[in-house]
Amino acid sequence: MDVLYFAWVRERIGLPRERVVTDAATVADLVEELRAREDRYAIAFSDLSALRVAVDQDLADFGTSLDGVREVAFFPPMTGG
Amino acid sequence: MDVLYFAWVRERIGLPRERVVTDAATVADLVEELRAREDRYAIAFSDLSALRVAVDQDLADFGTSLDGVREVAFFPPMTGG
Amino acid sequence: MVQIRVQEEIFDPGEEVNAFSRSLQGAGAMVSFTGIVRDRPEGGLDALEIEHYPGMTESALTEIAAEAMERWALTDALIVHRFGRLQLGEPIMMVATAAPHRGDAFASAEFLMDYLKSRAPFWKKEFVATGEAWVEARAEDEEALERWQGES
Amino acid sequence: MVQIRVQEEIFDPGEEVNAFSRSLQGAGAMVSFTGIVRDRPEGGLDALEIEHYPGMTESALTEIAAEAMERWALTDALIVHRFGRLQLGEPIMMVATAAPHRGDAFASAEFLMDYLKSRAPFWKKEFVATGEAWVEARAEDEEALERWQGES
Repeated sequence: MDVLYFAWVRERIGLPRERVVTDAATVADLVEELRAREDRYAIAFSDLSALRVAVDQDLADFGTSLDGVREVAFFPPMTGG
Repeated sequence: MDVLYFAWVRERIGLPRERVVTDAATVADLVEELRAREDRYAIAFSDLSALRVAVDQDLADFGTSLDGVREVAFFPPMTGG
Repeated sequence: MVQIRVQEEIFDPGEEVNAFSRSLQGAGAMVSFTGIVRDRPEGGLDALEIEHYPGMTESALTEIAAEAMERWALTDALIVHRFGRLQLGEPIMMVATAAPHRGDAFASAEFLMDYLKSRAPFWKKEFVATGEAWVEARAEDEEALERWQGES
Repeated sequence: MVQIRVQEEIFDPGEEVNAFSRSLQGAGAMVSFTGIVRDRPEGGLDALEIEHYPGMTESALTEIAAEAMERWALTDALIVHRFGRLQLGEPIMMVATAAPHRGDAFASAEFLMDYLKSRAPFWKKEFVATGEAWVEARAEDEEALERWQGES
């Protein structure tokens, strides 16, 4: 699946998007896998309360299932308008 | 003093303004005097709840004193905007 | 800054919005309301005529705008209101407000509209093929004022 | 009709208001909100950069606008939002709504703004002489959403 990062999540991880092959069942499981990879991931995902997630371009939460999902995005709270 | 009429009050009385010499103490007293003049006044002033009044260009009520007043206006509820 | 204009001539809402926006000092939020001559639900409107009370109109609008500036943290406010004969689709009036925060800009624009509807000396008459009739004040417009009276 | 535009180019708020107003069918009330790049209270802002999530942005704005059209008796709604690098004083975004009655136009414009602020995937970064910083979400913006959740 494609994993996208925006704003300071993108800056901390150093990538706007990457292809991830995973068996993670939920968003939270995916976060655990990413955290375990490298420090920059661990730092970006250190405080989940400061993060928002979208699954296939819809706002979702960390308990959302990844079954059949093609795209997951992580970003800070939005500041549009 | 100058007495002004707007909208259908003006149309019923047939005048936009007139000079009135009066000893009326309040707006209500002035209305009584005007009503006694002619039918067109009596008709225009038949339902005071449908009328609004301004005294020297400030919204007022029928109990307002006419002491020192230069201009009184009668009109229906406003429909601006 | 407060600007009040009462005029017979048509105005261009977009140009007003841009002129207002150019005059802003540090406001991040700008709200505008434009009232447009629309047909009656049953159709057939030829024109609208607006009568006003010269002198009192300007002072009433100035007072209403001053109250809005005092109640909310606004940087600027504009009221433009026409009188005379208006055609279908023409702008009748507009208000614009600017503030550092959007909540103030929205609330004050709505306040200006609510007061202007029922407390500024304008009267509208509709002309249709079969005759003419003064627009009657709506109870909802009077009720809309009440919500501002509890707050200070 | 609903119009959504997400663009890098600057836009002219007055022209948008006029184009929107020309497209209206029978609405007597039009409300617009424009957000403008303003300096920080402490001064020194050089530019603002807005990042967004292409694809999701359009669908989120379309969904928010559809909900506004459903909740209120609107004839039209417009959302224009920029991304990329913006200079001080430039318009960031605007919404416009049109309705037969002003209450619907005001409420829906405020609803669109509240949702757009916290639910559309945009992120702002401020550039000042000494560095750059992501704008943090404000608790007030999150709270502003709550008032719409009780109503239907």
